[in-house]
Amino acid sequence: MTTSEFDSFRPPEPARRRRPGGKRGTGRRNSGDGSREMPMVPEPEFTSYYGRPVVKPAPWGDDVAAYLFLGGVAAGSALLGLGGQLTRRPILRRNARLSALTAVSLGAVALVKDLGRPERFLNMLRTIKVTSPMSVGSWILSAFSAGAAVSAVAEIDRMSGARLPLGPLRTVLQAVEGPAGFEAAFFAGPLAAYTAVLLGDTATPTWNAAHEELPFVFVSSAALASAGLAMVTTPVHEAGPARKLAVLGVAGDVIAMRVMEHRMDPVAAEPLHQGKAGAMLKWSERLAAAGGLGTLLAGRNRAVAAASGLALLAASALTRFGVFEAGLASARDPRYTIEPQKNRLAARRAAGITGDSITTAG
Amino acid sequence: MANADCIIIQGSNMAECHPVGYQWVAEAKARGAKVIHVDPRFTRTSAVADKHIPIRAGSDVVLLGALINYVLTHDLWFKEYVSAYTNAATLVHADYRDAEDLGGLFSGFDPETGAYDTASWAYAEQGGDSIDDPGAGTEHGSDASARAAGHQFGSGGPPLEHAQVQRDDTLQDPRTVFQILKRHYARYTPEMVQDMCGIDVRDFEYLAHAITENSGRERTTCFAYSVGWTQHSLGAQFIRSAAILQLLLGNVGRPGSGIMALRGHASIQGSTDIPTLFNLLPGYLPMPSAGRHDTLSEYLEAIASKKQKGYWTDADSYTVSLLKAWWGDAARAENDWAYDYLPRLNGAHGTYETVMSMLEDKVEGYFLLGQNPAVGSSNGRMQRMGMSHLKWLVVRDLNLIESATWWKDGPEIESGELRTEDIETEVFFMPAATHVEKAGSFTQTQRLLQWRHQAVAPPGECQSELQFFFQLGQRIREKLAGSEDERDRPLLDLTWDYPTDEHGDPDAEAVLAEINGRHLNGPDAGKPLSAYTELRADGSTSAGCWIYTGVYADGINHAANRKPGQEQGPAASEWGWAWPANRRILYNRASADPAGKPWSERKKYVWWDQEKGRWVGDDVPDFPVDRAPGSQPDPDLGGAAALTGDDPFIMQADGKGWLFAPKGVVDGPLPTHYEPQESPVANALYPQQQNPARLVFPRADNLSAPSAGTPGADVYPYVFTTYRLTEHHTAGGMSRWLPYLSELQPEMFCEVSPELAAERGLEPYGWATIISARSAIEAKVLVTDRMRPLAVGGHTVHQIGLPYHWGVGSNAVVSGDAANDLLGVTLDPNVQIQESKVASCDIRPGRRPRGEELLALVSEYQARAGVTIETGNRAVTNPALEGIEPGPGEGGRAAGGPG
Amino acid sequence: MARRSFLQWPVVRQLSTGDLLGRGPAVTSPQTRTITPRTATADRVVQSVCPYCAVGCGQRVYVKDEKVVQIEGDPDSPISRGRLCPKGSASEQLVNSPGRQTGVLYRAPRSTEWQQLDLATAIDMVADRFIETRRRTWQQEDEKGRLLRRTMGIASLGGATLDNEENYLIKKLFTAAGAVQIENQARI
Amino acid sequence: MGQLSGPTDPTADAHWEHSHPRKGFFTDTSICIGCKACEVACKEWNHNPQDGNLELLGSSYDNTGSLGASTWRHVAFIEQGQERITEARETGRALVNLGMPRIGPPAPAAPAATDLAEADTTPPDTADFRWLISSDVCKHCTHAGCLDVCPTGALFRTEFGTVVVQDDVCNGCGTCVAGCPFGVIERRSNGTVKVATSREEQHTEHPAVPNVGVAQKCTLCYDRLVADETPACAKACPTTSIKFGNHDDMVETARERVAGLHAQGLTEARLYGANELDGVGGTGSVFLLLDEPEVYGLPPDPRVPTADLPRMYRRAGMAVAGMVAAAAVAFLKGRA
Repeated sequence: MTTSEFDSFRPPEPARRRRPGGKRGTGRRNSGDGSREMPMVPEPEFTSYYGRPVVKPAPWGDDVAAYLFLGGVAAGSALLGLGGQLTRRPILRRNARLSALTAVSLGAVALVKDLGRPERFLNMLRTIKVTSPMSVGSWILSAFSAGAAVSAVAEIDRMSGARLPLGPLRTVLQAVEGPAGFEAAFFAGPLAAYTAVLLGDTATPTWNAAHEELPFVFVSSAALASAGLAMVTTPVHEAGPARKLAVLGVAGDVIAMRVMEHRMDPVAAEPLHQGKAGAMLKWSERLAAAGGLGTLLAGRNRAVAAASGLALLAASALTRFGVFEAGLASARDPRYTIEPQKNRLAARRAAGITGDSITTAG
Repeated sequence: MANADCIIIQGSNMAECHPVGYQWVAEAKARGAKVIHVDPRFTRTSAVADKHIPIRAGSDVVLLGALINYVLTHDLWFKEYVSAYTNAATLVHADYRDAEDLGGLFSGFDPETGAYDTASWAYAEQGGDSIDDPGAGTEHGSDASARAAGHQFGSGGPPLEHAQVQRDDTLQDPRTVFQILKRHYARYTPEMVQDMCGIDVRDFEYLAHAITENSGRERTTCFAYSVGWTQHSLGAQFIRSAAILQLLLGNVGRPGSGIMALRGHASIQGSTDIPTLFNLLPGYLPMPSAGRHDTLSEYLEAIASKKQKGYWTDADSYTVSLLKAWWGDAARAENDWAYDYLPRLNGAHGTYETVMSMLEDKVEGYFLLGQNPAVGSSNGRMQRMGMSHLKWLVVRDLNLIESATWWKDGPEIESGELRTEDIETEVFFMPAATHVEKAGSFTQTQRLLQWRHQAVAPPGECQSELQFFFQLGQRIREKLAGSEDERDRPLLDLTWDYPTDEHGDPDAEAVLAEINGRHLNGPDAGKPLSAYTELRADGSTSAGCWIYTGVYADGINHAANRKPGQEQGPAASEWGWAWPANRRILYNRASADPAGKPWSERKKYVWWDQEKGRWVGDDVPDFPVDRAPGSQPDPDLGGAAALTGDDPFIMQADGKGWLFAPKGVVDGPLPTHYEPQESPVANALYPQQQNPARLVFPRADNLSAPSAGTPGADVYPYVFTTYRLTEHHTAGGMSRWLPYLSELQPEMFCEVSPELAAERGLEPYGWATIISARSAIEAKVLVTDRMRPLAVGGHTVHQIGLPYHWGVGSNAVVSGDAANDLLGVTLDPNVQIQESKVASCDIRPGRRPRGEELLALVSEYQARAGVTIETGNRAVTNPALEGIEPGPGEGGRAAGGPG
Repeated sequence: MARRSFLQWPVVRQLSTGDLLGRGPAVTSPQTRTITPRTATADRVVQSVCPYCAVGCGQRVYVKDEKVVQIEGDPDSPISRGRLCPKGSASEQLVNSPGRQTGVLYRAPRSTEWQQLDLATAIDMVADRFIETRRRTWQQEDEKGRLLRRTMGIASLGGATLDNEENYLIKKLFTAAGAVQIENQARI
Repeated sequence: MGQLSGPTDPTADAHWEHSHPRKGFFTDTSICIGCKACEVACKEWNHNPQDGNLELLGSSYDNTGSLGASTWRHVAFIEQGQERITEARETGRALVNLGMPRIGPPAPAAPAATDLAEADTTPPDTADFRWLISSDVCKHCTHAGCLDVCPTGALFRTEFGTVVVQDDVCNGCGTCVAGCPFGVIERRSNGTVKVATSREEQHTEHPAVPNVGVAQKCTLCYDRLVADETPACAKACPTTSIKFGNHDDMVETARERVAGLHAQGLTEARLYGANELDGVGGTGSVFLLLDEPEVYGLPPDPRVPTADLPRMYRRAGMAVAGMVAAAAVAFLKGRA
């Protein structure tokens, strides 16, 4: 039974025996197998092949969820870095650029580790396929990383008092540092948003159903995470924009989540409120709210700013892991593939569109 | 089968056990044929058949008898066909008494030996005498060998003195076969079928209509059966009843007709043609028996009298040619062509009798050649215990099958009955070559020989059986070379000089040439023969197996003919070579009417061409090719010459299809329903419960469960049947070692109906223990609607399905308990096949006990059922007793009840 | 990057072949472009028959470097028309299965383990035991003086999976030696 | 440039010059005998390792479970009683009525008498039980979700219109696994040729498991097609339940077959994947089913995710704009 606070929108679900892993037949096998107790409430109109999944969950581990979070942080930080660069906030700029580089490198490592054949990671740049979010994403990631790396190295060089063995390159570096900041910021937005398309453009019920609003959720989550990190790393007097960005991010995140869950197909939305995913998403919302309030009310206090920053970082991570887990869970249970599709098909037929069904009589 | 208008699959699960053959049934069905599957279980065959009719295992004769009765009473039999081509009009001897008169027995039954004296079933003769065995000699009555008389006759059945029979072509005389048949099956009614088989009358009507509407001039019905019919104590009679039905409907010898035997192994037909069987010599000549075939002339007379019709009269040329092939020059006219080199039988020496003599330490050496008896033979425990008494055992196989490792990891080691350290048997495991590592021919189920070319050499120390036995023979002959002992003459005079290739592998084609036979002297000495009609009894020809003569005609290996099927007609006679004489449908003379014209344009096959004066058609005519339809040769001529124009059954002594079998079947001239050895149901047709002539083995390790009406029958209330799955192969030796097949069906399971599962509390896909009077095994439970409880004999009978592929061992990819451990040994008297398709058991949830407790469980059940050595083994059911209390003469034993 | 391999870069080929979305010719790898089935590259093809049931389906055995690489249906066979059942299709694994035995094993009386034995010695030992058992259990006549000329001490089981020629030699050798207890799967 | 959805010739879309007709399967499940020759022939030809842990899966005679990285053919078994059969016949009849051309919006009145009314010949003779058996395979969709989302170009459209993984290119990113609306393709984790461990010493070497970590699925025997040979499963299928040939002929045969079955009153028969207007533009493997697709584990209304990709990119673009705006606002406001 779901305990989500949105229950009011949906009638309580009838008691239904569901065995995990789909090992045992949960499909409505009417040819009684003798020992199956008759369900008190008639089974909903949902048959499956012995309860086995129809689609397959992506074979991604937590590394990919971590990358979603790190990518968001890197993207936001690059924007903050550019902001710092333009509004002469050197500490914010430096911290943001360094955060961007660390986040994007950790993210890249996580991605390569999750590959089936890590030694072939360069094949990601074998083609430019517009129809493949991951191909587009790989190019975005590469371009972003280039810019982030150059700007960050410049920072490091400055921090280490020009002791890096750059020789003649130093002048080139300083010349190109500004444009690199721009270049990274230019690809920051797409880096934050493409991961939403990556999840949306799959047959995983919950991700696919959320493809309209997911970009907004991920973008906001990226913003509040990077702002949070900036509030942690940067002294209060330079972190003004970060605080504002954080508040905007939290607002965007909460609104986008609500709109997303509301406009999604109710059945496909269930995994967002159940089990591990449900818990994570609930906590992410609370932490985001807390972080937002903290920033709003006492953002100037260094300790409160840091605490709020951490809360926001946690909130963003939980959002990513929550959405990630909900998607995988929705792929494992056939009901989330079958019922929404049956409703969709029935709706189209009711509306008189009868020519586009995969099942035909002739 | 592709030409059939209706296909009845009974006693077979064709789509699972012969899937690629099933394409022809699918072909017929696509053209509108009706396919009906009669089987205790709804199987994958039923899934694609038009209709599945669930039947209680073991009651097939009731159903087929009722169909015969239906055909006769509704006057739907094929009149011209039956009167011309069968022995319907023949009169039977006056002494004959039917099962209707003797409460289920026929005349001539001797209770002591449990066998029939078939004299009273003979045809009536002009002078009122009976056409008896030629040279029958004095062996009537209780001769020890009569007990298993079935093994004495070759495939053509026993001889009749001559073919002049009394006939009443009006078919009115009560002693005609037709009237006897009518009277015999009068009580086999649809209601009886409902009561005994659990088939409701509507289904019976459906089946009867389907068959009769698809028979006659224009349409033909085909039956397909397999071990589902043969593995019963009444197996031969199951097939006989189908033969009678098909003869009555004119469905023999015509395209899309007949009774298709679906045999189980690649060359099982070959291994009965050239028989590694105890009772036959190559070409279905009988193995000589002491007391009956002491001299060559006695032997030949016992096979066929010179005056009877048909090709069996030339048995002398077949036999002499065989002896010449084996012993070459040592076989001379003076020593009866070395006839005395042949060992003699003095009773049945089947595999089960052999195992029993192993247990009495009479057998020292045992060769297992690609067979896994520890799992595949009935009463698995007896098989393994028997082998523990051997001195030496040679297992030749591809994998370390359970029959090679029972001494290390067999069930008896686990139950403590055997201890590895105490087992004296020496075991040689010798790796064999697979079918692609040796050249040779298989004979498939339609008598077609197909040559296999050698693709690669056998790996490691693997050898083909050809090479192994050739080398073994050489070694033995070398070791006996100097022997003066008269016993060793047959071995030393043997023709054993085959050309070998560089690996020492004998040339298989040379062996095939010897099998085909050759002229020995005269102008074309050494040249291969081209037909068995060329064989002579004067020692001028040699032939290893007369029915295969022609396979190597003109020195060409016709088994290797490979003209693509697409470039030939449906009979495809230039692909491989079918014995005899490359003929594809036997008795195809019957596909034309007595005047030689096809019965119908649609079912045209072989007909008489007036101008050419020959039989012509799509196949090699199964008839003297120039014998005009109307010809009536002098009956005294005998042999093929005596065949009249309308005698399609050229191997029968009277040239006719036998509705009534005066000879050749040892447990009754007409199929009569008897209950299996173990059955929860009493025989409602006769007081006689089981087949009186069945071969029983009353032993402590072969106890039978009490049958219906006797006390203790409720201890084993359920019927179980064993069968194969399409993913595995018989005892698993060629499938449970293959990952790709093992993962398709990984675990031993039993199939039960939801009602039985509820009654016994069996959990779907949980464990269950099945207990029989012999042993207990465990299996996962498949609860399915495909098993249906049947209302039989007034109460509900539950049936349990058990596939038998698994065995206990540690070498296969998948292992499990062997279903055959549950089975006992009760044999069909005609062919010695065990009853493994129906037996009684109990089932309960949970895994079976291990070690000692397993034996305790089995004996506890035996005690509760009051089972003793006599239970179920009484030949004649004592009508007086009817299973209430044992009669006065029975002594105090509670279990003495009938049958 | 050598000039040629740059032009081989799929991104470039997306433009040169017009396959902008990178779905077909632009993304094929050299291995894919030179793909050939092992039935085409086999040294020889041999016609055979499936060893499992009695339908007698035709099989084609493909051999490469003296090793069976593929066994599939023979389309010329009028019985099977190129089709096979699961067992027939698994014939290649029957021949090449890792579980298959290729060495002679011997178990001495009362021993708990197998031991290796070479083939020639094994055949010799079997021949000795054959002769010895035959002599020990010989029956020349029955109680009524009728000729028996046989040994009941040796038995054999198996034949339905063997060739006709093998069945012939087995029946011929055993019968000449007087061993009558020969049986095979036709009986079960 | 190639479409993302709707009927099209996929080979032409991929700009192959030579004009091979599109190849495909037609699986007629009404004549399938469930012998699994297709499963074994496929595994044997492609040297796919045995997978699963050798136990009964609790689904009638199906112990394979589902399609996967090492199982490119999967035979499903469904046992159904009387109630389910009549229900299937009803949904089938509804489909037939649906298919009837109708003028204007669905007339509320009784639907036009379909020719089916007269054809209600008696249903098949075993009416109270049936055993659905069907061999499932990759659909080789006209618009393949897996191919579109593959970033490395490992998945490609062959000149025969089929979809194949190049196992020397694929780096196992796994996005195709989530991209397939039918759950066919899978990344091969280990899949060992497990043979009883206790016999370790007797076996020389276990064949190494090929292509671990790479996405794997049916290639419609691309290597055989190149040499003009029939795919292994279609060649082995004893009753030609699996038919192979040019896609258009397959669809034609399927239509004739289903019409024939309907004429016999078997209205439960329906086609799956023969309609090029469906969510994936029609499939290369067409099926004839005897019940609703989900009974066989097939999606009732699959849709290739790429069809909505342009819309997703637009939404993402708006999100990016939003983010940049937010960042700008964050900095501008703070200028004072």
